Amino acid sequence: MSLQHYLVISAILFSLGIFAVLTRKNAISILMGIELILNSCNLNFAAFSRFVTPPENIDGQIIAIFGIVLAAAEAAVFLAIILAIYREFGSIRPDEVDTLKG
Amino acid sequence: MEFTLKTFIFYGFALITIASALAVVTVRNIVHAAFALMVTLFGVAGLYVFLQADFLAATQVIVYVGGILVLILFGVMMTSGRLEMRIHIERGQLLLGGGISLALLMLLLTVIANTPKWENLTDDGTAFEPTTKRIGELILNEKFLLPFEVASVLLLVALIGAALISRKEVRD
Amino acid sequence: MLLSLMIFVPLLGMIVVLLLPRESEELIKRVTLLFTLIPLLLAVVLFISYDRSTAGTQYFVSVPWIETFNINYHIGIDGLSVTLILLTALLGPICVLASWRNIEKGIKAYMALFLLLETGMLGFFAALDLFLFFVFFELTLLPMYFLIGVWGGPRREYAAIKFFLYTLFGSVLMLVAIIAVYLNSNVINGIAAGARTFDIPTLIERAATEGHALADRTFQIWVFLGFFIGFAVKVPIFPFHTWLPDAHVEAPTAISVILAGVLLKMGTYGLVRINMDMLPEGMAFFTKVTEETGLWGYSLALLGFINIVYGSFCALAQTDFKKLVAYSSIGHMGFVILGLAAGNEVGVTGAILQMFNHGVISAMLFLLVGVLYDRAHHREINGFGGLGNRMPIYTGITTLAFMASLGLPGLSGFIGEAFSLLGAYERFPTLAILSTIGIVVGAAYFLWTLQRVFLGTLNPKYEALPEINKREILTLVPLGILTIVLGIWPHFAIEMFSESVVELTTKIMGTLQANL
Amino acid sequence: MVIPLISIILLCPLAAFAIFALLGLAKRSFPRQDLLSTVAMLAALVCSFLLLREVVPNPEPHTVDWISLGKITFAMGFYLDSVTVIMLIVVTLVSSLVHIFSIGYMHGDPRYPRFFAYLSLFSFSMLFLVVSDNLLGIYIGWELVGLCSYLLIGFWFEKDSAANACKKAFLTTRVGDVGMFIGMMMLFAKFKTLSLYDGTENGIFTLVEGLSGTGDIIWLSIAGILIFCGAVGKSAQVPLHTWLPDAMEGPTPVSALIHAATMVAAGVYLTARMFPILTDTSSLVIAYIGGITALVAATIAIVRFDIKRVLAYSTVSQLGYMMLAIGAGSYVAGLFHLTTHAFFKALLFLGSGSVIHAFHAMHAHHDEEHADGEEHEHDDHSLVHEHGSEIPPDQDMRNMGGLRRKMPWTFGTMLVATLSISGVPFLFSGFWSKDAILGGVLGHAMVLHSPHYYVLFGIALLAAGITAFYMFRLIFMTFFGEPRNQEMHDMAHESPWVMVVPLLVLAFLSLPVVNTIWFNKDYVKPPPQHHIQAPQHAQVVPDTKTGDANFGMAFFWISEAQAAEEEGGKNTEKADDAYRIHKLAHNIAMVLSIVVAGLGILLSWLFYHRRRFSAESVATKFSPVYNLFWNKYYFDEFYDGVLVALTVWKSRLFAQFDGSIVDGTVNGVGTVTRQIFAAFIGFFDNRVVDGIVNRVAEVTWAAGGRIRRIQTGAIQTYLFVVLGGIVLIILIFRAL
Repeated sequence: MSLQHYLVISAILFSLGIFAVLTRKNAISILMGIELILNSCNLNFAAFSRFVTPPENIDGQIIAIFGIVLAAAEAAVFLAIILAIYREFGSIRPDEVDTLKG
Repeated sequence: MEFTLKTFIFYGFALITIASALAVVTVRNIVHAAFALMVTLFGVAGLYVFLQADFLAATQVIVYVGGILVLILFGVMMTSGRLEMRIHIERGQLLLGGGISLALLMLLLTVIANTPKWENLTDDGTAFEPTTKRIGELILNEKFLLPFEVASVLLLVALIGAALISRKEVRD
Repeated sequence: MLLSLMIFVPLLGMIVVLLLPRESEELIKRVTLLFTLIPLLLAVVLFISYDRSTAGTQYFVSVPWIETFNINYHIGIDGLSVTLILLTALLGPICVLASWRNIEKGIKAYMALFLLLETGMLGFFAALDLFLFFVFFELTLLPMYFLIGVWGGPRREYAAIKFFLYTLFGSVLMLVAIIAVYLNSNVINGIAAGARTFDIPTLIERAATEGHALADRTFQIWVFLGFFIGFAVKVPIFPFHTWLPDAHVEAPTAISVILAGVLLKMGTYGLVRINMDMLPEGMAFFTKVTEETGLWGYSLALLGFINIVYGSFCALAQTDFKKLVAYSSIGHMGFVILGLAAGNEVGVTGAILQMFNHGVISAMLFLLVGVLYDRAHHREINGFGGLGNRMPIYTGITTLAFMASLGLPGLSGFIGEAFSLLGAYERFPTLAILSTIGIVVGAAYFLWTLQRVFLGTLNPKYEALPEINKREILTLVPLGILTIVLGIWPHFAIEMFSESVVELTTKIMGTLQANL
Repeated sequence: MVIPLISIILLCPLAAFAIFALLGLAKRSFPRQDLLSTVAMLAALVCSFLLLREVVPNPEPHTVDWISLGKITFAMGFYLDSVTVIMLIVVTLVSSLVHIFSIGYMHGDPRYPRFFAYLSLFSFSMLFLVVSDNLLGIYIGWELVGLCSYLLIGFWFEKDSAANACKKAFLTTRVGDVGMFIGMMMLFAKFKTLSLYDGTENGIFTLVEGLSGTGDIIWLSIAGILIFCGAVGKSAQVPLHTWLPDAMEGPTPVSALIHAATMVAAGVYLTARMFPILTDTSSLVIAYIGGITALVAATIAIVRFDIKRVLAYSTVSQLGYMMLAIGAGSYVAGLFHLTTHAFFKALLFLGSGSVIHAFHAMHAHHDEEHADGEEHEHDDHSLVHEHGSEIPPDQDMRNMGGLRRKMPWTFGTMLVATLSISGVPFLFSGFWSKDAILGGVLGHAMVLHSPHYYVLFGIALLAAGITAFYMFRLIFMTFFGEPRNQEMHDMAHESPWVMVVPLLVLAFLSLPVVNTIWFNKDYVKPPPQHHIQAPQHAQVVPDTKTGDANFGMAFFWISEAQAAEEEGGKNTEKADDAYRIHKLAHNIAMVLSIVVAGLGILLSWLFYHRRRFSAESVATKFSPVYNLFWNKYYFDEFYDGVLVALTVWKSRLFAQFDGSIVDGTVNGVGTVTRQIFAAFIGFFDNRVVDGIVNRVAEVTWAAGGRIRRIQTGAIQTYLFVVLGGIVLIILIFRAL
């Protein structure tokens, strides 16, 4: 269980998250992808905190906690926006919401 | 590396995490995807435990599983009206997205593999100390007080903002 | 801590104001007033407790801010800054009172921006880190832009953009100079050693060290130019002055007061703090005529002279009351430049005194113009006449302000002008003598205005013009008292900075004699 | 005792003004501002008399540090010597009398309290000027009296003429003041101090002794002349005299106090104070300015009809005399004339005020009939036009005549003053002082063998004759003969006692009894002059103490410091020579002055009383000269037409330059940067390939049409591009 283990796991989670964001046709699925990305970041923070910084320094963990806070806030706002979009467009398919189309 | 029970469990968690994450991005039913996400989050929490981050793990479970996931399910229900909902994926997009993700993954793995600084940083088996107290001190007393306050304000703003955005428009 | 508190209380006030509901205008105004009175109180405390017997900075606070670039939150005050801080803090509540009735829309945003502006100004005068100095300098720009551009007169957008671009032009050059200073701040004898720094006292010390890159004359001259243009726009020095009349004419009364009272002083304060203190070699190049410098040696004094005469003559030709006062500001700031160019004790003291006094007097003048404008809704000087009979108190106060501004002895305007000239005569006799033209022309335009507005027969249009009210008198009385007190006993202000001035001028005169 | 007394003298009037100003801010006023001011002034008067005993034995400066900057200190303080105390008494005395007179004269004015407040402020400023021991303090008082003069001339500011006059007064004197300020700058740059005497070695008067060498003397001459410029402005000397006649727009008591007795004399006082730094050259300049002023003003006065203007020009002329005296080294004579003139000229003005008041009452009566309470004495329905400047009917001597029976007290007192100013021998103070001046100038000329001073003596003598002529013209036209305007005459009446009493006091003061102080040669001594080539200053004044009022027995003294400087018996011989010459000069001057005064009075009698000659026919015969006098030597025309016009033109030019060129450049740079590109393309458009722009536009249009499809509006597309881009960039970098 070295640092690289965790980094690989986190890299995989990150790529999967990106994949979800890029390909899914449902805004909520995209949100899930974003959550995956955030999780991978937090995991990285915790891992680096464990292995790289001295043991008594747990700043990385605290940053991860802040990351979780951020995720919560983001999720709330995201869903609120989705609801608003749903009311406006009757759909939450991202490719149907294209008011800015040139 | 010895193959002890600990490593076994670690690999188990890693596998669960990755597998369920894969499920999140692949299953067509959005509700299933949400439950898969729940498993992923549990998995990550387990990994936190291995990293001796007990408070973080607990937070992960409580906030993510207890909070965010429920929120997502609510979102699903309020936008589709029914629990089951199919997710359409176009092939071209799928290929392109997969390509880019894969490329990113390869990139990251290359970086991980080629950074000598990160090699041989194994779990040296230092004694586990509960971090909750220390985190409490750091957040409320020491250098993270200001970020903590800012975070609380941010949450408040998000709360009010979300309520404002999602409420039904009141026409004059 | 006291100092930091003073600087950031208005910012706190801004947050509070922003949280208040838009509709409760009275509450907003009162809260703003409160949050401008607190810095005033603190400034008075500072003023009283300031140790007048030393030249060094006091009340300094230094906290690391951006450690990568060795930027510190370093503030402190010496006699010069404490005087200007007092002026700023005094004008704060006065301006809030002056805005009480005549800001019609968006009072909340107005007050919030005003508080932000005050923080910027207070911080600027206390900053001892070059980077912080620049940040505060720019921090005043933004609220000013909106205050003019949103609440101004008919051509407000034009004026605001002009003001903004002009100042930005200057500050870009200043930024270049700051970066140059920073990059050279650790070079001794061509070798970089130690950490770079933005710290002003350290930089001043290093600039005085033999062999240090900052002490190099050519370097100082170029950096001097960069800073100078940045500050010259603010002062404003001819030919960078044309934003001033436009900005003044369009800005609402209180903003004109701040503009003339404090913002112009930021330019001259910068000249003293940076150009003179940190770059004495550059200063020497522009203020001493030798074979090497040639006519450049006249440049600073010449600019002062041009400002005086040019500003005065332009003022004489104006028929817009506010524009006249604006041009008179240009003329009066010329005395500051002239006094600084002299570089001797009397000249620099005169210049600093003139900075403070001009802040007080021009504030009065703009407030008075505002009073008239609120009643008559125009500012055309020829459109009045005979108001002396109708508004005796207003006339009395205006006469006081005019007399102070035209340099009547016994009122504060005189001492600054007289000392600037006395000091300048020692170094630049011809220019000092020619500058006295400004005194005569100054008297001419003020008296002519006095005659056209207040004397003669009453214009029947204004038979029902109401007399100045209590709130307006309240804004004017403190300034009037200061004008009289400082005219009779200027030592009250001079003792604050005389030690600093002695130290500064000793350095300048030493440089003048040594190197050129 | 000195400091408390001085404090009372200064603070009493200031307090009277401060009370008015502070209450005014609260829209109130003290119920009896007139009494407050008058009492304050009387208190100052009493203290001044007390000072007379205190100061003389030990004239010491009393200073405090006002401003200190490192090594340089500006001190503020008082220097009290005999001259100062005499000035204090003159100022407080005249001021008190004018206060009392004004209670009657200004009665019923809508701004009555304000008038007294201004008078108090003026008195304070004037007293401050007098007691200051340094140039900065003098300058402060100097400008403050200028301000008060401005406020009081413009007291009836509804009149455009008053509004113009006050502005003119302030600006004209300011021109002189700037000269004075430059002089101060020169002195300061050299000596690093502005104190005159400060009890140590560092006063200007001590430091000036150390100067030597041609360069320093030239420098000192220039500095002296520049300081004198201030006096030229304030004392209305040619060429800055034009404001004083216009200043008569102010209320008459103001004219008496400020523009006759005290403020305008401040210039003389200043010049006398600066006596030690005067050199030969600067003395000569001062003497010439004074002499020319005396003559020019006297000639203009001959042809005026406005009673106040006659007196105004007379004042200018007399001030010229004083300057001439100081320029000729007759320090004592100059100051002596200052004091005598203060009393008799104040009397003349107050007397004329009394006359005006007599007519004023009639106007007030008219006003009541018209039920027009707002209007004051100068209503403008029957203006007599005098080349553009208007004479109010109640000041026009052509409306007067025969008033001596109607106003006996006014007539009597004014006659005393007229006899005094005309130099009628022995009984009147003016004779003694004027004679002292004439004798001093002639003596100076004879000692130096200087043609300049002979010329100046001639001028002074001529002016003395003219003075007698026009003063009696005034008396004859006003008080003798038949009433010219019966209606106005019927209304005239003697003034109330508050106005008559001051006249009587002043008439008493116009007799030589009170001037004995000047005849005491130990009391007032001229300070030494270090850079003057004349061997000695013989100060010749009559001595009444020994009972020897004979003008032939002139006395003189040599300043002790001067004597100490000179060595050996040879110089004593020289001093004896000077003494003899001066004595002789005094005898000659006295005879001549009596002759010209007599001639002047005789001619005046023939012209205006007996009507032997017609003034009109003389005027026609010498019309070019007459026109020159009538138009006041065209000074005003020159100033308005050339200097003022030039200044205004220049200011317009600057403003236009500012608006069009400087600001234009700024705006231009903005516009140019915006348009230069377009202009550039336009150039190609016309000259090189016409239509290329259109094609560019078409291409852009078409390209835009295609490219805009990229903008799908769907977030995911953008994300694709962004992430793909990142991957690409990293790959490229790795490949490199």
